[in-house]
Amino acid sequence: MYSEIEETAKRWLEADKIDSFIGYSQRSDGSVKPVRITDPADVDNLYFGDGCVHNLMSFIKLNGDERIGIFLKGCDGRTMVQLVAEGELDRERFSVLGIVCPGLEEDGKPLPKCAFCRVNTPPDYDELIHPEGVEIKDEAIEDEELSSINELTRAERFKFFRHQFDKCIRCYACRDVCPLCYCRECVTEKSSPQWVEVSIKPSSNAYWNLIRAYHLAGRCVNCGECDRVCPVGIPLRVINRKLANIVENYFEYVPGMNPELTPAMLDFREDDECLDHGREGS
Amino acid sequence: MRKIGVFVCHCGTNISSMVDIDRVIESATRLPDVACAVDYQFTCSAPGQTQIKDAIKEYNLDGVVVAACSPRMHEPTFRKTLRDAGLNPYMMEMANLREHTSWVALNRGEATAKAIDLVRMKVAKVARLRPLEEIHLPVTRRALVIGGGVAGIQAALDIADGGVDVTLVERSPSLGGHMAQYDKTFPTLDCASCILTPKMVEVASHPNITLLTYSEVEEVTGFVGAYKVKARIRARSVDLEKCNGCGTCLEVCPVRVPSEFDASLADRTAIYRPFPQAVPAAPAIDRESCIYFKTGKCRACEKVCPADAIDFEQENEIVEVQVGAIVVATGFHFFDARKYTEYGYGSYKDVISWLQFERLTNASGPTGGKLRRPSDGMEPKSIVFIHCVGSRDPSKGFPYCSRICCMATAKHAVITRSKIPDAKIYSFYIDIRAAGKGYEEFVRRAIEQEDVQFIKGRPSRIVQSDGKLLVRSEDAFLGRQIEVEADMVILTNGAAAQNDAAELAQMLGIGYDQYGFFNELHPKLRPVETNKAGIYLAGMCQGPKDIPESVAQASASASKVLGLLSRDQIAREPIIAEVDPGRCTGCMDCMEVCFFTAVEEDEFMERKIAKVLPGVCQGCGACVAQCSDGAMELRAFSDEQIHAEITALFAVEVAR
Amino acid sequence: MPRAEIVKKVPINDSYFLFRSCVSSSKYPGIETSTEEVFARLGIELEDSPEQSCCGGFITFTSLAEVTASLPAVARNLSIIEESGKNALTVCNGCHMFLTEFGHFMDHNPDITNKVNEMLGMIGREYKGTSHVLHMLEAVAGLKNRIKELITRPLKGLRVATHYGCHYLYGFKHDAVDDPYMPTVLEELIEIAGAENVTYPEARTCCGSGLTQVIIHKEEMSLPFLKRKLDSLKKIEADVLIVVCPYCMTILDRGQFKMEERGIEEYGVPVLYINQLLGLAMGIDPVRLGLEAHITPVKRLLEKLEVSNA
Amino acid sequence: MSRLFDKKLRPELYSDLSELTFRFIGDLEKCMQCGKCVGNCPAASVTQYNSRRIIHSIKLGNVEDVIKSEELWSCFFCSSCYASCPKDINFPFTVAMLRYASLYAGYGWEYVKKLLPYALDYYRTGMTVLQDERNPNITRRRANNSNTSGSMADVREKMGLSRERKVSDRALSEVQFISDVSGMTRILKELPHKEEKAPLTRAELDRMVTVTGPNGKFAGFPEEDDNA
Amino acid sequence: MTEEYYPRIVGLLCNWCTYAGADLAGTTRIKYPQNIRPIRIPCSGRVSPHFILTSLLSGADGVFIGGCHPADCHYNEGNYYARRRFSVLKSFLDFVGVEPERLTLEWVSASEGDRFAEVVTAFTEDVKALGRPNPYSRKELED
Repeated sequence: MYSEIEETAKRWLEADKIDSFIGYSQRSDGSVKPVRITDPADVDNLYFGDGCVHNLMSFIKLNGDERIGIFLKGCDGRTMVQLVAEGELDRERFSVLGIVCPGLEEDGKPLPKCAFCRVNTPPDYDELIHPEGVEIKDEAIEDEELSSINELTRAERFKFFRHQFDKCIRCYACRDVCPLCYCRECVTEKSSPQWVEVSIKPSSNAYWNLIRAYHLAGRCVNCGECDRVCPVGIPLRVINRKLANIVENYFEYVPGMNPELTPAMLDFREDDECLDHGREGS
Repeated sequence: MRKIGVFVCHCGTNISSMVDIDRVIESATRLPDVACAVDYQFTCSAPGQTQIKDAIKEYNLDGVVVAACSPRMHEPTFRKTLRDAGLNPYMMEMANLREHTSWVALNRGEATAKAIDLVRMKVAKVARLRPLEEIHLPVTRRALVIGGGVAGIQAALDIADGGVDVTLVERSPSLGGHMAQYDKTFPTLDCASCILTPKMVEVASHPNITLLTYSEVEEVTGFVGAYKVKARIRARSVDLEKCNGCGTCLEVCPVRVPSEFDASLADRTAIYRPFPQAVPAAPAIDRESCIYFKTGKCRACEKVCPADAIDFEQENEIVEVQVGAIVVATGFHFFDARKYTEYGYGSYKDVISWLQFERLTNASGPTGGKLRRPSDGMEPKSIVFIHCVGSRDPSKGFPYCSRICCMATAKHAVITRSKIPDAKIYSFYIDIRAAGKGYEEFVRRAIEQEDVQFIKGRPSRIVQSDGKLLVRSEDAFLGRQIEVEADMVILTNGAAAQNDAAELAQMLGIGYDQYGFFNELHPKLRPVETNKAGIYLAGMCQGPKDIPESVAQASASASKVLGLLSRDQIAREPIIAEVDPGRCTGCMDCMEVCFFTAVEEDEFMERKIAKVLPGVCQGCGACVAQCSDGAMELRAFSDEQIHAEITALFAVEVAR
Repeated sequence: MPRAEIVKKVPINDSYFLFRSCVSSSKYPGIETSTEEVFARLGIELEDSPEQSCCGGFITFTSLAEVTASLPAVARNLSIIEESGKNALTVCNGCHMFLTEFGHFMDHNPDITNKVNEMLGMIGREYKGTSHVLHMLEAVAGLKNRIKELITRPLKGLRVATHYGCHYLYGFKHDAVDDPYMPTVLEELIEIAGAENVTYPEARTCCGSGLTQVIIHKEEMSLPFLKRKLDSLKKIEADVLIVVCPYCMTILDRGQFKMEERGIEEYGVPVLYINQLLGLAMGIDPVRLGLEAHITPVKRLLEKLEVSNA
Repeated sequence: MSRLFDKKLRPELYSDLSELTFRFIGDLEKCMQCGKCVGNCPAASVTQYNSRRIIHSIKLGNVEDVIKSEELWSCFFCSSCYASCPKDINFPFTVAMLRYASLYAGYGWEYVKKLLPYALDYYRTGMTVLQDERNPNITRRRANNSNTSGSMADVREKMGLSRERKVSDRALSEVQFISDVSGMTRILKELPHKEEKAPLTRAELDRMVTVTGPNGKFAGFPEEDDNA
Repeated sequence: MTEEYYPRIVGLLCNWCTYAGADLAGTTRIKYPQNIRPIRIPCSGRVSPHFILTSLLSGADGVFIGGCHPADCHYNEGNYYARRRFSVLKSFLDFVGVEPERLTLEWVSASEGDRFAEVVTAFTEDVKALGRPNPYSRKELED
């Protein structure tokens, strides 16, 4: 599928434009894994289709000198832009092969994250594959999943989230997979002070989930990886989207779209109106 | 385990009348880290302090909680007590039992409960305090003054007289600034040049002053006591060492361009000296209008120069200086009156600006001090002054009052009267603002003795008719529209910040307001300091002001500089942010939110980390709240300490 | 905003909606016909509609009913313009100001617009705010170069004075094409027509009408005011006075007649709309330009230009 | 000031759009009494009208005096005060609002009355100014200038236009509908009638011109003023 | 549980404006409910989300943050950052079930002693009116 991927990877590797190319390949059983290719001869392993859910930006090192070619969907592309905006990534090192992502399916149904996908094309790329019949999306769409929770009463929401947070086993898979989590030492591992208690109990679980979400406010690009890897099925994607909505409504900032913009939480305007209590942040 | 002493003050009856001191003591005694808890009538008194000192020795205390008044009141007092007792002064916290408790509580029960909580919270915090040492920074004993107007001159001279070396950087070819253009000064009618030019000469000859004219500051890095400054000396094309200022070159130059110094009322040559008394006296070649630089031919000046001082090959030169302090005195520029199309400035020749009027009445000006109107050289018999052009006008100019224009206009009117005794002089104002020594009297003199018609009303329109200007306005005292026929109209344009003020502010890292005027640190109490330690302000760059004020501010800045540079080292309160290099990810979000540019990149174990500049950090903690990996800490207000305070509050069950 | 940028913002289209003015249609039809003729020569189509009525702004300033009456009346006309899918040209300063200012006001106050639309809904209309309303002069300012090519009979030696009218100059504080105190568009056009600009001190003064003044206070206020303006005009011996507003034209043209009628002063300066002057320079038939409707005789002017008004 | 604009006091004049009044009048506080609006004001040059003083009165709380005054009806609505105002106060709109207040308070109807014919024309035809001349001398003069009867219908016909411009029936019914539902029709019906003032004499006219005209003098203190 | 609900409020007060404003309320003897426990911090920009979360989890019934009025920050910009951080966290906490009445960020200057008393009174009343502990207090979550 999409022979352009193979061609481009080969061309870049042969021209010594990149040291390695990161993409997807399919195993014999049909499952998909991310691969890193350094030899132009290996390019026929590359694949794109259902199952290519991983955010390939989770598989790169933020620093170093390696020149990387990378295959990015819309959400993954936003990850890269956000990392550049935060000053974590040297864009020069990367050659991006973007794709206008047709959306991925699982068991014949669109993945949850694709159902509410806002941007299916990387905002920044060197070359772009535009499959026939796939439209470029660039507008927010009705988020039924989120609004169904928004419509609950506050007490119902509390009940819902309390139940969700109670399930957490603090495996930190959400954190480990998140391409935007790059702190050297996570707050949850700090002991002076110990903001988050180590033991697994409702209060510390809630604390962890709240601070994890807040840390991604104005940063999360909705790649859905945390949600995918959560073994107990906490709807992390909804929480993240809620925060994205709050930030967008207040500050008109959408992360991962423009590397030149200062991230919302590192910025301010003298006339920010977010304190206006009459206005809901959703 | 800490050994903490708790000292509860009655403050006479201020606290004890509302707070059950015994219960506070009792509750404090039961806290794990507390070694002793005692009370006293007035803990801040000498016996009260002695009680603390004695307890420190007796119980070998390593931390102290004083439960008394607001720390904003007595924190320094008790810090000193600790120091006197041999304990690190930063091992102390105050619980505010007076302003925040006894004085505001509705009943004794509530006040006592709050007092107990506050003491417990402070004990928890003190248990996590660390001894802090004052920060000492080395000092370079040299100052930089930016701007060579009257404020810059005064600041440079005062600093230099105090025995400190000064580098003065001035953008134009000569010292003097706007004041050199003026004819007389209000309210004494002193000749501006007579009081300014001697000072200019003094600057040039002062052994402690290095004068860089035709130069601009290019880059400033570093922090208080150790600023590194790069200045660019523009190619003057005249060798300052060789030139003797004879002026022969000026006579032969064939180029004529409008003179900036004469506000375009006269021409100057391409090799020019802004005015005869310029310091340095050596001229400069304006390469943009010089024929040689445009076509490669001419060199007339070179041929006649007896000193062989002309150097067409000269290049811009970058000099670097290290200074301990900086005085910014970059001045202002006049509001461009062309925006007021209703007054026709720029279209009607006889509508002139205030600065042009100064040049017209100045003996060194284009008319030799004779007041003649520009269109036909006629002596104007009816003269109108219009106040507030660009000031107090958010629609076309600036909302603020420029402060000097009322007085300047009164001065101009009086000068006009002396030059043309039979002239009709009108002055249109909104309000007269003459707050200053002798100012009001001067305005009254203009009105009562010099027969100047002050008319309350802001003119709406000037119409040209048969070589006359018809000024239409209201006379608010009559409540009627009036029309005044004038031969000449002088627009008293307001003061605006320099066009590139914001650039300079960003280069220096100092604050500026929406107009481009630099911000003082505190409008009342720290009027010449900026938010950046070691950078001070003088003159109009901070906001509109008159000459005496500019000079006073310059001297104030100079005294601040001398005070700062009189020490070998600068001591600063140690409450600043610090980075844990092991934890820092190097995301540099802290740098992003720091207003004071106190964070810079550093390297640790071959990776990028943040580093706090102790001389620059002001200790606000914005970076600490931003740091998600918890690598940034604010001393005396660390996460750990505040966490302890919060959790200590809820450590005991209270009845709900 | 600097003038150059505003001029750039004025949309120059291939066709416009022509918003007629009561005063023009009823007193000086030449204003509309000359505009139609000039734009036809420029190759620009002007759409007409019998659905348009009086702009509606007059209701505000006559105080006969509140803004509550004039806003929907103005919005009704705007909705008709929007239906055409075009931007509108007005020939009258007053119409221009009301349509633009009230439109601007509604655009920035959606709550008001909703209420206005509630009322308009009852007559099956809606205001959306999709069309620009331009003063004819604003459009002409952007077409100067094309007009230059159409001048077939330069008005050599003609001494032309101008009067812009208050609502062209002062009505729009922040996005007027011309500077309110130093306007230049007319002068540029007159130069293009080959005539000579002459100025008089009271050139930028009000004609004295101010919509209602001439009616409310009759002559006691407007005549002395007008006299001052006309006296100043008379001194420079202009051949013609150019206006861009039918109402100013009414006052300045008929005002001269009134002064004459009462034996106060004779002036005899014909008043022409700018398009009538351009029309003459383009060789358009003076009858079609409606010069016969003018009260102050244009005969001497036409003689000087050697044009017959048959 | 606010009492006069109180909806409760005058419900019949207000519909749901009435907050408009406040939006236009709300910014008078900004005025710093510089008087720039007055110098170029046509009304101020021929009458005692003074926009600055009106604002001053309002700020002092003397709205009653303002709305009772004849001055209020002198504004030309030329907007030059708005153009020159350093604080961007839209005074012409303020005057319009004050006039409503005045009418409500029972003043000024005699001025508005004079506008009635125009308003009725608008109601009847959808156009405010019609072709028929109120001064027969004008028609006569026009006949002299053209070789027509001098009637506008003839002039239009000669130009190749319809004899009269008419708005469509639909437009007319819409205009009338808006007038009805917004309360304007009722006002037109109720408007009282009064005598008109006599036209000005030559002497009156001259005096007014010389007081404020460009006479080469400081026009504020003319001798004529003392005699007046 | 028959005793009256006595909420405890964590006050995070910036040293230069609100803390000083609270001092002024004291010196002018303005009475207000004593449920607030002030903690002195240098600047509202120092308020980290942890402070608010820890307070709530530990059992605070309300969190009151006081800073300098916009444009008056002693450190120039700290309150602007505080405003962004606070608003985002507050909206988010509302989403997961914390009543917005429990959190406030107020601008109180050093000269506004009366205003300090006023806003603290109003806030305390609001929290009291809720009549129950905050849902995320450790006690509530684990009971």
